[in-house]
Amino acid sequence: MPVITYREALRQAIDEEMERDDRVFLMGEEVAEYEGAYKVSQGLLGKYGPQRVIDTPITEESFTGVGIGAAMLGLRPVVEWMTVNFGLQAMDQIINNAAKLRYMSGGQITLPLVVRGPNGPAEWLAAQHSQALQALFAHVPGLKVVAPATPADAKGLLKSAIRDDNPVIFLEGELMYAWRGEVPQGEWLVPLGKADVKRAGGDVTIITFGRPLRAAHEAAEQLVRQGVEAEIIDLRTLRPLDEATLYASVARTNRCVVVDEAWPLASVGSHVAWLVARNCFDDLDAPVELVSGDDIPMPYNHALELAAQPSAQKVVEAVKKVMYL
Amino acid sequence: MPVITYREALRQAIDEEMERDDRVFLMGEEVAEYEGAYKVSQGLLGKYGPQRVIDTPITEESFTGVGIGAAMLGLRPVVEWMTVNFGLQAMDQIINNAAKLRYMSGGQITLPLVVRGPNGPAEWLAAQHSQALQALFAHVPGLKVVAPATPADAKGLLKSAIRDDNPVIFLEGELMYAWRGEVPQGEWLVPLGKADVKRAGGDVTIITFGRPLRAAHEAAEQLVRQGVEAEIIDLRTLRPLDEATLYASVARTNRCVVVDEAWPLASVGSHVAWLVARNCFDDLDAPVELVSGDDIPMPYNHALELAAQPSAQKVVEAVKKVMYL
Amino acid sequence: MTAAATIAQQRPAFLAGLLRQMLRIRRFEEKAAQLYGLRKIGGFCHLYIGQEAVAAGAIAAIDLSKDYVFTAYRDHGHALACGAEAGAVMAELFGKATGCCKGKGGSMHLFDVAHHFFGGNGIVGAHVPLAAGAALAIKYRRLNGVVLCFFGDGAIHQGTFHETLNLAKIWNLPILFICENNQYGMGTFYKRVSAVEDLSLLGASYDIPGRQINGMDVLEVYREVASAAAHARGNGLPMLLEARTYRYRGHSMSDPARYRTKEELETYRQQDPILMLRTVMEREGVLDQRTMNQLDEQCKQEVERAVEFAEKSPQPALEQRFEDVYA
Amino acid sequence: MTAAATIAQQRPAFLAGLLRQMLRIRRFEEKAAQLYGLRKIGGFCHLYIGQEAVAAGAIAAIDLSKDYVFTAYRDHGHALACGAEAGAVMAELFGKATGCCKGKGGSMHLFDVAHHFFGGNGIVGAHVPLAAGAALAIKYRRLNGVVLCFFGDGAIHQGTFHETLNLAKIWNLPILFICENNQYGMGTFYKRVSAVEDLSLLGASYDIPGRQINGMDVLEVYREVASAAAHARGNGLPMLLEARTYRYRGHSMSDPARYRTKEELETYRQQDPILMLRTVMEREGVLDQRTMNQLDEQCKQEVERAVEFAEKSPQPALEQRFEDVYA
Ligand SMILES: Cc1ncc(C[n+]2csc(CCOP(=O)(O)OP(=O)(O)O)c2C)c(N)n1
Ligand SMILES: Cc1ncc(C[n+]2csc(CCOP(=O)(O)OP(=O)(O)O)c2C)c(N)n1
Ligand SMILES: [Mg+2]
Ligand SMILES: [Mg+2]
Repeated sequence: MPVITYREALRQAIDEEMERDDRVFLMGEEVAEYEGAYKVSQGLLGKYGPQRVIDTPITEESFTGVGIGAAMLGLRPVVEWMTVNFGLQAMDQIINNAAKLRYMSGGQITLPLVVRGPNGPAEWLAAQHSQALQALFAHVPGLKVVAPATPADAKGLLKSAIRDDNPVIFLEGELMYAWRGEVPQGEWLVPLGKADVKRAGGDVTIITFGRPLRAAHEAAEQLVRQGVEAEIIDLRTLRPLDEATLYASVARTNRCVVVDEAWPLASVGSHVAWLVARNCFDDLDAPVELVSGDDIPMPYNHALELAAQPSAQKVVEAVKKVMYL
Repeated sequence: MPVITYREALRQAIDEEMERDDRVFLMGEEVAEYEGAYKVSQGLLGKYGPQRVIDTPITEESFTGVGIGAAMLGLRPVVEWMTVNFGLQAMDQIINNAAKLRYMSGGQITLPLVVRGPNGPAEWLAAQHSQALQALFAHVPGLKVVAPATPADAKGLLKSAIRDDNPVIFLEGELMYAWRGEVPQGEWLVPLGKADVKRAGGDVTIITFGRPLRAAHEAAEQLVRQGVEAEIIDLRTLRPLDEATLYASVARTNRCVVVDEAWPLASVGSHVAWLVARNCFDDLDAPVELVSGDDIPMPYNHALELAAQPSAQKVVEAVKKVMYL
Repeated sequence: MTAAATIAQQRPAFLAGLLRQMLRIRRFEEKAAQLYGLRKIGGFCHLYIGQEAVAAGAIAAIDLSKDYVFTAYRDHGHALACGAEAGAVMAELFGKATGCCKGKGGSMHLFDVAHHFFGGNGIVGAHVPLAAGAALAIKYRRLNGVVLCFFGDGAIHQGTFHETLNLAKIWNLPILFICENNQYGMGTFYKRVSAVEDLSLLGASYDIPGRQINGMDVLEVYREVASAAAHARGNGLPMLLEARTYRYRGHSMSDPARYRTKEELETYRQQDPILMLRTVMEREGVLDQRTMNQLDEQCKQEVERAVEFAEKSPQPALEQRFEDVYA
Repeated sequence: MTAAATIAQQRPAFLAGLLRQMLRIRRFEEKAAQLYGLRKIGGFCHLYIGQEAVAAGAIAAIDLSKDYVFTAYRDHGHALACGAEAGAVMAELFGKATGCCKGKGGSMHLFDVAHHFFGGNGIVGAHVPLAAGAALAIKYRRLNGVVLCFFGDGAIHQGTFHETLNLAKIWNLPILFICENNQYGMGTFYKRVSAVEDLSLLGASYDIPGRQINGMDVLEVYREVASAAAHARGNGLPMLLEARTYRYRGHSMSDPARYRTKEELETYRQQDPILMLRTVMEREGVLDQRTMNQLDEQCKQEVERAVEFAEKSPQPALEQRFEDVYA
């Protein structure tokens, strides 16, 4: 299987879906002539022309709304936010329009919309550019929320998201774009709403998604040396959550650590931690631990920003805690 | 002690603080000449004039930003959002500016700002006007988030919020404005960051905040008939959370139900439920239950919208569950 | 027969159609007010009385087989003018299962997708980019349609207005922005919150022509929208129309409207859109008292039937609240 | 001595001050680029080279004991022109504890509150309402100050611009909106995303006068800002200035700027703001090569000292990341 980057995997997904369905188009800041701030859309303007690869002014609120409106009429827009931090300017469009129009219209309106962009910290960008904002979207019924952690999932989930008839918030990662992995060519769909066991193990369940999957893998390797076999579950879709996969694992391991790089309070991480605590109450031998981002705006200084994020070491410590090691 | 409404309590707080400190001013849509969409600001224009009670155009994003900018220079603005639903247009200002300016400036900037308005469902208003959005704010470090459930707390917490040197999101409730209760006259401060035991009981801890406090009280009364004494804790401040009060209670009752009218996923409610599950692991005789709003946009039909919200009956059922009754 | 003669022959029916549409909306709204008083309808309910000429005239000027309409929460009139069944709209206000949105949307969020009426939106300014998105879709599919985007004098200061007008111009979208300046945004006289008094000037920043039109005169609205739509259709030349109008009632049912004088209201009643059209028709000899009474009676009966339908319709089952969240 | 004579006498020092400020910024930015290459500085780093006349001229025209400055993320020049220590700014770029924001803000989020420099903001358009809030505070306290709000040609389409200009006008705020039109918003030539080519027209919707000025000419910037500030101060008459300028480098350090030609860049280099002022001064006989070299040497040395300070400064302790979240 070809080894490509997460960035290329996303591009393949968009390219294939644009080729397959001429209702699909891409819109956002710098997506066309500049070929993407992070080069996800490289080559697409040349291939599909300016009608289907559309540069916008810096107006997140309105071009997100334009995407919603175009979807109301049956197009299938892929709206790129240069980063999800800027998407905060479009929260009203996402929460009050995208998530509500189908419901308020009694099912008359269908919104086949994908809004995507890099989420979570990059490096040296400080507080306004380094936020993992998944909780704000995952909280809201009417949206689907996806956060792939590997190139293969990035491609398969994005293709599914574009084919989905609901508004999907698709969360990538600036620091993940260069990650490499095997990705099937052509038709490769990963279903929304299904978690994936990324590593099998019987001693503890580590639940995560997105970029911290790497830290979880590193932690699992370190833990092997101490005789601990961790099972790693990648949620992949944050809304709807695939709860059954989590419970089946914890029923076997009896211990659980959740890793989410967002702030802890009212996060996807703490929600999943509660779900496991509640639904595996009799199975659990220890409280569910959460490894989250620090509860602070992200500092600029590189050492400080690294310290503020989940790391393999923090995951190992949490695992040791739930194993009373 | 005088019995007044929640609305009057808020008005007293604003009035007294404006009288006390001429840096305090009120700004928002219809707050001045119309005296408030919900009449919180009745009489204030007459008393303080248009320089300190300022009507704005319908521009949530910018007048919220204006409030932040004025606070940067040392004024103490009270910004009213006609409802918090409309505040979604100002999320960028709240999350990227209000919550970050102090940190990014290395502590140079102080933001004594209150942003307040009704949050949560009213009646017959449907999806865009009936959202309990506390999780979106409570998630974000740099903000404080307050949600008073009684007239006395409304006054005492609002006065404290206005005196606080941080940006405070102050969540009221349209359906609570007419609630009545005893409220101390004059100087009456309720500290931010302190939960309050609203009812003592030894059998189960019900943790809630805001409007569902009523449902919790009703549930507690029903439960007495079945021999169950519920302790009710009102969080009052959602950020920072007063965890100690919760754990002390659950250590005695060994059972816990959390009630939050928001959607469940990544909510304050599920976060608190996880905190209790984790920190009272050895004390708990049953999983922590969460009574939340239904995970749907709010329907317009009145019977449906009532069904979608926490109720005394739902709380009773959850308590029975954790008591294995 | 010459073209002019054809037009002359069609004119009476055309005028009667406009009159009927306005009367229908008026009677519907009056009944809605009554039923609100009886608590059959709840929540916010924003009546369109006084503004009928805008929706009736503008929507008569387009072709809903290919054109689309978006508006805000004061939307009963637009829904009806687009062809929504009065019964389905009334049932929606009642929150019934037979409502056009199954009782889930309510007064502020009417939709009738079959008739290309795309809402109904409760958030001031939030539907403006949606309408531009629809116009983009029309252009994308080369469908030769046009979008009417209605909004209020209060909404025009929202950032979405600025952003969307710029987009509409740089992308040459077939869209008309119709500001229904009814003088007030809630309790706020529009001049108190606007740096300029002539709101049609607000197109200039985007090289979008603006025109002030008399929103009490259904024929002027019709003419102006027809001509602007012809311009926008195909050519993708957006336009901003400020329709000067007035709402007779308070902002919503709970607003006593103390911020204005009785005299002001009376001035506008003198230019009542229904009265104005009636006068024209009587002058042209195409309407007499009897026909007028008949028309009115028909509208009242339609509204009565709508109420009956709404009354008799079932409530949605409680479990239906979980439907329509996702496709 | 007559007033005119006094001015004439002061002019050489005044011109030298402007020259020095622009040189200081230029040398600082050149050094920052170098250090970025050496990975002493990371993240996004938006250089101000080419635009120095705007910040230097505008900020020289106000009185920072009562006036305030807000800008976006291309902020090194504004911070320095406001009087921030080069060492504290450089240390901030290094992320050091001695940085003006203790290493927490970085390149895009410089602040120097003591010098009334209120940022530095990484979100396009987001600081525009903050600046209006500062102007409101000035007016509220009757302080007779004025606020300069700088933003880019890309930012002007943001909704906050529209909303804030309207607010500034209806409330008569003492604020100048200064659009630094450097032709590009990232890779986007400004004409591609604007419905109008003359951005100073965008004040018209708010009855705010707009002027295009030559942003490569520090004296013109100084004159225009001084006169507009006098107008805004006290009277609360806001104004929109479009300063036509150019950035020589890419958008940020990682942008190769392939979207423009070498010739275009060369054209602007011919009008280099430092070169232009130098020419004026030489013509007036108040600058010779030796003085110029001296000035430049001083600036280079200041920057060298700044680098040394930054290099030698300590990293913040890891636990300090938990400080400054709340007051
Ligand atoms: C973003 C937002 N802010 C505030 C409101 C509350 N609100 C509802 S209608 C209204 C006034 C709007 O006035 P206008 O646009 O003139 O429309 P009209 O009611 O006159 O038809 C306000 C402030 C809202 N719905 N959305
Ligand atoms: C809301 C928002 N959207 C997008 C970005 C990404 N971005 C940073 S700078 C920039 C271009 C801004 O151009 P302009 O306003 O002309 O300023 P200049 O860089 O030319 O100084 C963009 C799109 C952002 N920071 N904020
Ligand atoms: Mg109005
Ligand atoms: Mg620019």
